[in-house]
Amino acid sequence: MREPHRSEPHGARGRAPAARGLKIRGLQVRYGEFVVVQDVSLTVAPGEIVALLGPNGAGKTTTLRAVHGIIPPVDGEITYEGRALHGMPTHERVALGLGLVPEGRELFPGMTVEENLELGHVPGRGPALADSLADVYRLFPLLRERRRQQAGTLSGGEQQMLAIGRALMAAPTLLMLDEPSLGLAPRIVDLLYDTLRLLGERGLALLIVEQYVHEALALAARGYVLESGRIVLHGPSAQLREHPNLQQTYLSV
Amino acid sequence: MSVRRALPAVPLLLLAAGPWILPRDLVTALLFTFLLITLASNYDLLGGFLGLYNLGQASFFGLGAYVTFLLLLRVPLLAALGPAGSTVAALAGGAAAAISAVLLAYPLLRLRGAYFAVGTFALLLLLRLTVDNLPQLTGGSHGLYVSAQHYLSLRAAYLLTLSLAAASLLLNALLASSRLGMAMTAVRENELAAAAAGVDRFRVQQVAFVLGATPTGLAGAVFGLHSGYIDVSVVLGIERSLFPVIAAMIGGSGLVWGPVVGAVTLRAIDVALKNYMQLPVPAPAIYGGILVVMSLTMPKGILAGLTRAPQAAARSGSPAPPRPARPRTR
Amino acid sequence: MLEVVQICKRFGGVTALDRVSLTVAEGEIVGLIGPNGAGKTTLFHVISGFVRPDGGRLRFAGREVIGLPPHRICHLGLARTFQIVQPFTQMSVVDNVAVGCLFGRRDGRTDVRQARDAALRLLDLVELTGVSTLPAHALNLSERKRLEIARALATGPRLLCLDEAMSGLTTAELDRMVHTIRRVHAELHLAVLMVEHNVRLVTRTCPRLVVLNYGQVVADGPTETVVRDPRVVGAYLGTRSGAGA
Amino acid sequence: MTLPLFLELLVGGLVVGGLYALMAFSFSLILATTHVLNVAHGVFMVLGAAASTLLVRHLGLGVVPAFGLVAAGFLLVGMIFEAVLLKPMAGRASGEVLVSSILVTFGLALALEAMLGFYWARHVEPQPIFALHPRISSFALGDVVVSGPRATVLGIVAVVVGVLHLLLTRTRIGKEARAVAQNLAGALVIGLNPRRVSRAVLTIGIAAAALSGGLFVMAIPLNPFEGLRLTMIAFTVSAAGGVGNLPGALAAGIALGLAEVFTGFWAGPIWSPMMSLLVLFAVLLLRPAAILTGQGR
Repeated sequence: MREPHRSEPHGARGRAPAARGLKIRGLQVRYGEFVVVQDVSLTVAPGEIVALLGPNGAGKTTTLRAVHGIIPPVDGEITYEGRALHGMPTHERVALGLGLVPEGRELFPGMTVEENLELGHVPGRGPALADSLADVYRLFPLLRERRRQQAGTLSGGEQQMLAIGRALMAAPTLLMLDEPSLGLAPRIVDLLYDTLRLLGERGLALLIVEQYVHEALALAARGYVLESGRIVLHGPSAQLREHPNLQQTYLSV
Repeated sequence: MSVRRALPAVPLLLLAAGPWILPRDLVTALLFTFLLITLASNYDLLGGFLGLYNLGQASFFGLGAYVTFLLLLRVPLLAALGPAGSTVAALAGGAAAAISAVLLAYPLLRLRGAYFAVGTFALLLLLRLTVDNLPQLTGGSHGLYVSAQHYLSLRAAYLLTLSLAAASLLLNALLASSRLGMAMTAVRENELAAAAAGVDRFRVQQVAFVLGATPTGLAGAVFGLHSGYIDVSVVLGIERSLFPVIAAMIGGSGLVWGPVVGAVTLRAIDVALKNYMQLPVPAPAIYGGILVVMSLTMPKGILAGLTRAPQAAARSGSPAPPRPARPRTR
Repeated sequence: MLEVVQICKRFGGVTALDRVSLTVAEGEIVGLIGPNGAGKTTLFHVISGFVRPDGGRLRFAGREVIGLPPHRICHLGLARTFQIVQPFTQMSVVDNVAVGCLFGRRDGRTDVRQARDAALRLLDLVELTGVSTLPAHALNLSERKRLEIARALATGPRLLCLDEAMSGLTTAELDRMVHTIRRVHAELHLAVLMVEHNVRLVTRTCPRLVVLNYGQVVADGPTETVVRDPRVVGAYLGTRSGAGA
Repeated sequence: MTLPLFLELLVGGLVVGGLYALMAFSFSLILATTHVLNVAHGVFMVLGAAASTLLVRHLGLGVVPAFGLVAAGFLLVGMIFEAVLLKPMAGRASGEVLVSSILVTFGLALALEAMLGFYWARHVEPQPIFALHPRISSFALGDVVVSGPRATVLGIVAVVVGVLHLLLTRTRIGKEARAVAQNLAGALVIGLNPRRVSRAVLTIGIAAAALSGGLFVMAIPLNPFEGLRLTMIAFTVSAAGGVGNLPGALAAGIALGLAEVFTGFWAGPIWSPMMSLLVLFAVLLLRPAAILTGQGR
């Protein structure tokens, strides 16, 4: 294993990356004239769990949104399973196997839990609707109990489970999660990460954006640290965790 | 005052000589153009500075006209005073428009954007129905007449409408660099930041609403006294509300000379349609069509006031104003 | 001067603020920190009158301010900036600030020219003199953040609330911003309450810190003590690590 | 007031209210999913009434095939409407779409209204009034005589509302429409195609407006210039009932219908339309939040 190191500009890492999985090279995203993501290159191999860390405003959410096709990048290349995603609308990316559990969950609050899940299903993709539903209910038995309840009346943790369940309904091969632990009590966060671990064991690739470093690095095999729109640090989780620069990025005590 | 700032006074003086040197038809045409300029710039005072689209501008026009007529018809003293009585009645018409704007601000300014447009349009419909439904008072569909002694001559009406148009344009021009104008622009650009900087949104919009209603009310009074007859379709017509919108759009919303350009263009189209062209479609269809095409192809004019800080809003991926209804804190 | 007492705010099923209490004294400079979603910005919205709390009391300059509209709270001498900068994009930089001079006080200026002069002096203070005639949309992020501060100062505040005035800035810009905040605090003799997620910067600027997590105050005290508090470290690095970090 | 009279007014109010609810719901579903405030909605209703009148009274078709033709024809109109007028607005922020859609559809409303009145007077009959006179005999319920056409309209409205309800709650596209109305960002994230949804909603919504116009003139005649008033009623009902909320629209529509009918009885028919505008103002004042965000949120 390599030492975690300060990242060089993209293209400098001679090794040819695998064609499969997610590949981002030299991503740049702006809102108006604000450059939010300066230069991000990262990969997620099939079945791999990767953490994307960094303080507030570093560009983590924006990176996920660009991968999912919600905002167009100004520069850079994103490919998934060998296909270039440039200009592809979100619904086609979902059909390709990308799933996003967004910040704020973005549920349909006036619809029932089951309806929320049903909408996540993409007709013609993955297992049949009933099988997908049964699978999500197995994963989150609580959602089965609440399936006739309106999503807006769920607690924060239940809403997060529903958001994940809804994304799983589309049978993704890579699930991106944007701060899944945000606003949840520690006990619920533990529960949530247990489920994510289970999903990883099933072979689902995960790209987790987190502000809480330790949970994410305990789960992920590798991690990237973003600061001001650039990747400043990356490497295997165990080494990232001990890296002095990591704490400095957050606390600098 | 610098020479540059006095320059617009030159064409104004030339125009004022119009009734004595121009043919009667042209004088009449100009009079109607001045009326439209007044309404269009009054409309644009809210539309341009505040991004509030008043689809019921005709309400104030009709109100001014009806109040003037009712006073002359119901108050014998005013009727007996002759021209002086007409003047008092017309001023009262303008005052009625102003006062109703003060009061209507309370309900209407609770509405934002599109809902303000709906509310003002509903107000116009309400006023039309009220006038229709009270024939004993308003003459209903038969309309109201004043006696010949109160008629405004073409010259007088021309000069008065010219003054109203000039005053309305001047008002908008002066506002641009005034304290109130700055508050209005700030509220339009960013209500949240304006409040944080101490601007009282409601008060600012209310003052603007009154400033935009008063000349329109006076214009209604002058128009009524010049023609001697008013009814719902003439002074409270939907086209009466629509024309200022189209004129301001053609000219470019928020520009001081925009209403002039728009009003002249629109009047020219109107004259051409009515006098020189035999089209197989009715005139309102043409105006409706113009509105459709304009708003589809040149939305810049309409939307200048509404595109507030899109980059700033998009930056965090969450809406710019804190919306208490949704839990999204950081 | 500012007294926040047991303020609660719920959004739907989520408790954003849970009995939050804190005070800011005249001339003090206090940092308010906490991880994403801790309730910092919500607390700012409550203090400045943009969001009405569900419970608790809020006193500023000796009077109860809950229920007052934001512009009235501003008139009382409490100014704020926004995390997502909110300039009047089509107005010039100097006019952005002049709006504050004209309307920020009950007895504010009435003359536009005088207001612009006053605005220029404030732009000087935040080092924005060179761009005063540009429209606000032409500024870069760092300049916009300064503009926010200048506009807030224009209202003549006794308490300045800064909502992440430093987020998104480059390292060099950060140093200048810290310098500016110190200068403003020193020259105008006002109290400052600053929300910041970057702890490093806050520790350099504020002698006292208040830490929010899950909508609750988990620490309040001198900076050196607070940053060594295990609960604070836990709040930042994760729930399981706790004191081990 | 005698009981039979009261019941007769009640039925009248239910008929009017049910029709209002039907047209208002299509209006508010369009508003909720696409952010298009369709000022021409009432005009499409009047056009539907005119088309039904033309087919039945002047071309001799039966009411049922006529309604079928109207529905099919206006599905096409809705598609053209979406493609020509609203496609250019795709990609604009929802606030911009709302405001520019008002101006576009306002212009369209005036143009359509003027042309309808003009051509009808020229080519069909000099005094344009749209009305169907289906020969359905009335029947007695105890002391109350129920008008056959009214009962039929009420029955059809109930069926259409039921179908709409099933469409929204049981079909994929219906659920997608509700999802887009409740949370556009969420709909995008999970890979719904909002263009597909808005096309479906606009097409069906305009056909529903036209159809409710045909139903309307089975009970109450209309003239060509009532379109904007009907739009205002659609707006009132959807604002009072909650944008995109079918049960709410039904309740609000019936309440407004009853209010109008009873106002007409006590104060004279000319005051009925005013009643609905006053209710609109009351709604705007009391429930601005419901209009802006919809009730489903």
